Amino acid sequence: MKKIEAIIQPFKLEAVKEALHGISVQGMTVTEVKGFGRQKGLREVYRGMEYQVDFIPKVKIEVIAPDDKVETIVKTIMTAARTGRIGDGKIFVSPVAQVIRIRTGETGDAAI
Amino acid sequence: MKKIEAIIQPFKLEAVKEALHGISVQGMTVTEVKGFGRQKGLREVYRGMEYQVDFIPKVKIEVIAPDDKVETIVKTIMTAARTGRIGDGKIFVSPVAQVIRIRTGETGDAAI
Amino acid sequence: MKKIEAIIQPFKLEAVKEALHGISVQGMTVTEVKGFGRQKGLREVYRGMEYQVDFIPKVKIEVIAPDDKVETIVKTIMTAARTGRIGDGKIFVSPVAQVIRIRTGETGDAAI
Amino acid sequence: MNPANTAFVLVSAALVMLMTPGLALFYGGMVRGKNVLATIMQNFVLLAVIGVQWALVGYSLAFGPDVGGVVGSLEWLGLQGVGAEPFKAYSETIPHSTFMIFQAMFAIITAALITGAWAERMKFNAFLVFILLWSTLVYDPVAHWVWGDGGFLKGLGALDFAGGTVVHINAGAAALAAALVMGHREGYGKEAFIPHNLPMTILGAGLLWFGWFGFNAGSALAADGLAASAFVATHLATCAAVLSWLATEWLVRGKPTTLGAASGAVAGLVAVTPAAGFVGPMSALLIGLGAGVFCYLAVLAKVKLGYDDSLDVVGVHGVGGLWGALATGLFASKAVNDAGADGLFFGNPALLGIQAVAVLVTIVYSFVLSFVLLKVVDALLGLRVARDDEVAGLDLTEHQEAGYSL
Amino acid sequence: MNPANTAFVLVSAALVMLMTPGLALFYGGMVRGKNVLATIMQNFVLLAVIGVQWALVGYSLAFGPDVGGVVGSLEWLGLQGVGAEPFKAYSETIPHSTFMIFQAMFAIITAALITGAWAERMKFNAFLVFILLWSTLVYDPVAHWVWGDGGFLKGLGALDFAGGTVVHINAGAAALAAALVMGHREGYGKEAFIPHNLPMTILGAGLLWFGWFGFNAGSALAADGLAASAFVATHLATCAAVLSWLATEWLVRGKPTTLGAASGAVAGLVAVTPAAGFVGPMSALLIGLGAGVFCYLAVLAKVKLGYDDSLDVVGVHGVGGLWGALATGLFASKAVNDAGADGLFFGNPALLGIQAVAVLVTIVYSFVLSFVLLKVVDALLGLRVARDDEVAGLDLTEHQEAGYSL
Amino acid sequence: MNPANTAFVLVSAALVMLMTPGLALFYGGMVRGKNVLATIMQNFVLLAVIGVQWALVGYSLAFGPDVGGVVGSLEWLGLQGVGAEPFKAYSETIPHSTFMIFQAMFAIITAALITGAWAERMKFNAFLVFILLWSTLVYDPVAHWVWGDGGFLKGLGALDFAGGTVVHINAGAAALAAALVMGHREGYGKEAFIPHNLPMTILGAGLLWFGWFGFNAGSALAADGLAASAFVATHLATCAAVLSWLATEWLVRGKPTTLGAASGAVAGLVAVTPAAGFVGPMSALLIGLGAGVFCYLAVLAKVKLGYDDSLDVVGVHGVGGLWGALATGLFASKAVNDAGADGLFFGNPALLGIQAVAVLVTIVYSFVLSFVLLKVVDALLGLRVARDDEVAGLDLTEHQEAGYSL
Ligand SMILES: Nc1ncnc2c1ncn2[C@@H]1O[C@H](COP(=O)(O)OP(=O)(O)O)[C@@H](O)[C@H]1O
Ligand SMILES: Nc1ncnc2c1ncn2[C@@H]1O[C@H](COP(=O)(O)OP(=O)(O)O)[C@@H](O)[C@H]1O
Ligand SMILES: Nc1ncnc2c1ncn2[C@@H]1O[C@H](COP(=O)(O)OP(=O)(O)O)[C@@H](O)[C@H]1O
Repeated sequence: MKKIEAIIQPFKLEAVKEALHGISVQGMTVTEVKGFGRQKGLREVYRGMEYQVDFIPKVKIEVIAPDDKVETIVKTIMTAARTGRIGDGKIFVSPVAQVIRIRTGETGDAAI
Repeated sequence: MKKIEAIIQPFKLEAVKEALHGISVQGMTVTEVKGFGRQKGLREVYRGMEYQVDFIPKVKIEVIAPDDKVETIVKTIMTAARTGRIGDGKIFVSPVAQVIRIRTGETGDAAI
Repeated sequence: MKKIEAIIQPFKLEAVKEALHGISVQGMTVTEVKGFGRQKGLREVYRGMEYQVDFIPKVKIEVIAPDDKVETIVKTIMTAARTGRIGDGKIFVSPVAQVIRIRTGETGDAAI
Repeated sequence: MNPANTAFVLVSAALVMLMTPGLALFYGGMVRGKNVLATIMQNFVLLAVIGVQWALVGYSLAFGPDVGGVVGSLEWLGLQGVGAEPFKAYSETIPHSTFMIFQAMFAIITAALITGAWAERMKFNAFLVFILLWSTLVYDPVAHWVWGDGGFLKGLGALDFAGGTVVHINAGAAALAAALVMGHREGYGKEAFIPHNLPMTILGAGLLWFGWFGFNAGSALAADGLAASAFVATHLATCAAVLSWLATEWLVRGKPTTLGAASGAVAGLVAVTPAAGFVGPMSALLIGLGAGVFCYLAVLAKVKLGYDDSLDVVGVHGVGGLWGALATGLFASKAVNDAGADGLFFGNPALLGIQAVAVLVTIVYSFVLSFVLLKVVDALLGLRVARDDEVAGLDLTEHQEAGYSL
Repeated sequence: MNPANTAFVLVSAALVMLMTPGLALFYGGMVRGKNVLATIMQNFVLLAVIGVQWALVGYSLAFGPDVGGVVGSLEWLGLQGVGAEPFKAYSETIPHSTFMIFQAMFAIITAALITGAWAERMKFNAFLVFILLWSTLVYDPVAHWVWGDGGFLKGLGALDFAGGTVVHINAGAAALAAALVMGHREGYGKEAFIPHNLPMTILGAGLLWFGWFGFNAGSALAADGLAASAFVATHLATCAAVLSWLATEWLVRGKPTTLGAASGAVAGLVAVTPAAGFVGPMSALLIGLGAGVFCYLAVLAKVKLGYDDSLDVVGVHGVGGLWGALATGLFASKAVNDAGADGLFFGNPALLGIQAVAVLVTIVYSFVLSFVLLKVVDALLGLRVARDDEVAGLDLTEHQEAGYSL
Repeated sequence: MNPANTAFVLVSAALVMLMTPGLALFYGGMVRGKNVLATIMQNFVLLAVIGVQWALVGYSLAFGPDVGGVVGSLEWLGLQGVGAEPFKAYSETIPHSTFMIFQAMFAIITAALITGAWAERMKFNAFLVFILLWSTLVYDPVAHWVWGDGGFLKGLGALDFAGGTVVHINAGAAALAAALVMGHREGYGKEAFIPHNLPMTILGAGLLWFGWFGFNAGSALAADGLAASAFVATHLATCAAVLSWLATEWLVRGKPTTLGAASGAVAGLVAVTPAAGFVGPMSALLIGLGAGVFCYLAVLAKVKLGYDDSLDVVGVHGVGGLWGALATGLFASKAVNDAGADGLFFGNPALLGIQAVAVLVTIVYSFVLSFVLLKVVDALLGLRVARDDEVAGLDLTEHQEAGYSL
């Protein structure tokens, strides 16, 4: 099993979710994060003082998936999250040793 | 060492924390997340418009632990977080290569 | 590639960011988390009732990096985040199998 | 000159002034967090924009010496001659300046009401230009017709105690034009547009209710039995509308909502506005009951009709004002106010006709002119922010600020 | 008829009306975020529910022509005969309708106060039924006893300027019954029940303080020296209670808290309410000093006694009102208001006894009847939401809304 | 005795009271979330602290029987003799106690204004000690000089209708001293100090604007043409200042901000305060226009000058008050208020000189004494919280609370 983490633009969440549903991925966990990268943050002005807000609000999607689905999922996220502009984000894939469903105690692929 | 991630119902956080203390796990990191899965979100109504809120507020607990403690920890979380209803959540276990305590520079199991 | 996760004191975020920029790490993702550990939370008092707030607000920094940079990054974070007091936090390093940049489709070290 | 009346109307003016910040919060809580400041700003800044416009030209156009029944002359430009002496045609017992500033607050809040229609997508500069034009070319004349000494709808015998026609129908018609001209918000029908802070909306509704006592009772321009009667009618209609909105909602959707309670309150306040000084307490209750049901259904109908009036200005102010104006034609009674008239239920069907004419004239004038003005401003400046800016939120893109940094 | 008095009481009525949204925020900030709307809703909706009840039956029961000293007759149902003419027994200088609407706001806020006792766990439908019964069967008679023309406690000589007995003790006794009948919130004693938004609570306290000037000074029913005296007493007692609450807290807990300042303010306002028009400024200071200490200790005692009065209605309104009613028996002085009486410290120990009787009668009546009514409603509808709903929060489960979507 | 005037001034006192919670929110929204309660607390608690100080000694020092033109005697300690009878030197038509409590609210808000200078770093106990000393040794005498019967600046002919000198310049000078003595906040110039909740700030500004009608129009102490004139001037100056602040900002920074609108409103309110009862509406507009520009530039200048006046008390209240006091010397006109004087533009250059003297005396006295008092309190208690506490936030470390637990 693998964990697929994607850092994407918040306004792309809806599209990515739909796309994943399209390939029968139902479960995922989403976190609001602050991204630092090439994309520059906006400037805010308060009483004449200007502040460069250096982080950008992003959304992190985590999906645990069986090894054989990883490629499809990664491709699907890529297509749905892409605008072609700086700041589109990244996808990271990492190994997962075990998965357990709390309700039933099922483990492995059955638990996903 | 392993990282144990558990996505649980927010109102079970207290119980899980207590249970982990009970087996001498003191350290953990908790994040508020939005879960998508089998469990259906509630409907909200605003001026007659109905919105299906498709995510469910969940809490993610991360515990880094030595390999030999992983099983006990997973079991403990399972027991404490379980209600038997859909939406109880998942536990993921994944490998960790190194741990460092910032304050002291200790590494490995000593740093946990 | 590796994922470096550091749980640090929120007021150290600025310093850590600067330090990482100093060694040319531009990209990172930051999450607000609640830490439980040795450090004791503050007491809050409401109408005479005292509550021990047992978690401490922390910040989690995630950086994906090529294997050869991991050591430098870990050291840099350690130095910048350290106050020497309990609660300084931890750094975890774990394996990452693949990285993809959504915008371009680049993978591996080129995508970081 | 009567100091008690002066005190009452000055305090009422302060109460009405507070309605605009109240409306800013009422609206601000209903938008998404990324647009909260832009929404609040479009209300708050109108205190200033229309405040100055009113002193320079607006008051003269609306209440100045009559020109052919349709508009005031320019004699009172810059408040010339508007001083401590009462102006008898409006009130013999309070300073002319007191009447003027009381009315200023009405001009301000009317413009502010419309902003709910285009919330979350209008450019700030285009908004400023449009609203200045609208206030000068639509609000000021309509106020003259209904309330100005010599105004033609007043001459006709149309009753509008505190602004059902001038304020609410007028704003509602403009809002409809705006919703049609501006089109849907990005994501309309696909994304959930969920109010980001309902306690803020409730606070706003509370301040509106509070300020509305100044609006309606203050419109008696004296601290007398009529003011008391208008105060009571205002309160009871509002109460009834809260209950009927909640009850309808409970039936239709299965739960009574907090936003429904706040919306019902505003609907009731709107509907009783034209009637406040002409109807008894039980009539006010009935007007309120009607308002809660009609406005709730109007809001539901919007979804069917498919226009995107973001914060339901049409459904609440347009429909509520319409119902109130007609209901005045039903429930008005000389027993309550003999300077008024009897309505249909008190034996005089003619009043209902007159009310209908006043309503119609206002709707047509306001809708058409608003439509044209919006098209003109769109051609000159563009009404909508860029798509990306709308996605990012107007707070950052129009004002370089963030509402919250918690 | 005196227009100045009319203006003063109408504005006061508006101020008192604002106290209910103020209370909604005061309470709303103190609950957890998942219950903010449900808490606010239970206050806001009472404006409407009791507003209508008052016009239909409540006013007649409380202030209508006396029936045996215990209740008003039904003669004024639907506000029949309550119009612009003054009703001399209550005031010769303001329209009867003005007095009626001023009193309406008192009936509303009293019901709203009680909601703090069952916050975070009561069903909305059961709440509506109970509160309607309570207002009709408890509030209206008690108001008649103390303030109604012919009321038996009034006849006894009990003093209650603006509602220490009628409003605060009455609400406090009902709250105690409610806390006992409803039991603890889920997680009581295990989880931290931390106020989710204290700035909201402070805002609420500020609006309450502001509105309370209408409550207390307005109760003079005239813009005269007595109103001024009540205004001053109100302010000074409140100031003193803030200081004494903070000081006690500072001693006991080591830090003065913002919630303590807000709570102290309310405690002071409560305690001075019965006394406001009968005591001088230095007496008011002392009453306030006492209120801060006694109410703070009462709140601490709750934890020991083990009942879950969520937002301390008993500790603040019950105990504060009790102290204020008795303190009126101590500090009242005919030099301040010769329509009143002298208290113990001014040579007349009898007053203290009379006050004690009034207090006792009210507590017993209100507690017992509230208890019974709650049990009845519990049997019919169930008072508490389901356990899961309580965990998920009442905003979602009772109203299908969320307070914030930031 | 005139009940209308009494009603008007009592209601005005309530409005001015509301300004302090309003200011608490205005300031509270501008600090970081970890300091929101501490900031609000320093305002809210002053209602109590200065409220009590005023009754015990402050009123007597400020308005009591004159001692050598510089201070009131102690004759009225504890409000002895301050009752329902009018005190002619201040007003023949309202109870003395009414005047006293109206003035109490001025003393409170003035102290509260200063707290913006040291926001996010001052210890609560040191704050209490300093502010009590300041109010007694600085505010009370200065109020006596300008408004007290026999005060020497009043004797000189200096005009200050509602407190440009006494309130705003006085607070601004103290704020400057505080910013200099206390030094920068931790992280100044490195971290972004971003307002955590701007809707809260806007709400505060709205309440300030509302309350300010009581402040300025109420200062007429009668519900007459003068009050109406002051009301109108207040509104127009504020409107103009909003527009000119926004316009300047738009030119300088490229976007008009919501915080700019709120700040401009306060700047306009400040500047018109001394002038409100002496100038006509068009003069008021010009005063407002100036205020928006000057205060905006003063705020920008702060950054250059390098002192850390956290919430711009100097830039807005100091500079705004200064401009307003001098502008009174320019625009005052006997045609508006013949108890006043003509200003430079109405043919009397002398007034400008007198105003300048009054301003100068106040600035020097307030700045020097504030500086000394701060140094004394610093030596005794320490003014600043510990570095770690400042980083953790004052809500937790000074009050053991958290503003939000969402
Ligand atoms: N090395 C990294 N480690 C972790 N997160 C990263 C890294 N680099 C980028 N990110 C995340 O990806 C987001 C997008 O990166 P950015 O450089 O702005 O644009 P792009 O994705 O187009 O390369 C960042 O905001 C950050 O959240
Ligand atoms: N494949 C997955 N990857 C990541 N998170 C998941 C995945 N499946 C479920 N989750 C998380 O677990 C939560 C519970 O899952 P759900 O399907 O609702 O019920 P259950 O845990 O009973 O199977 C979800 O809300 C989501 O946060
Ligand atoms: N075993 C663990 N797993 C995950 N996170 C941990 C673990 N132990 C500590 N942490 C995180 O590190 C933070 C600091 O730990 P703490 O024990 O307080 O001090 P120190 O870092 O000095 O050892 C905690 O607040 C928590 O977020």
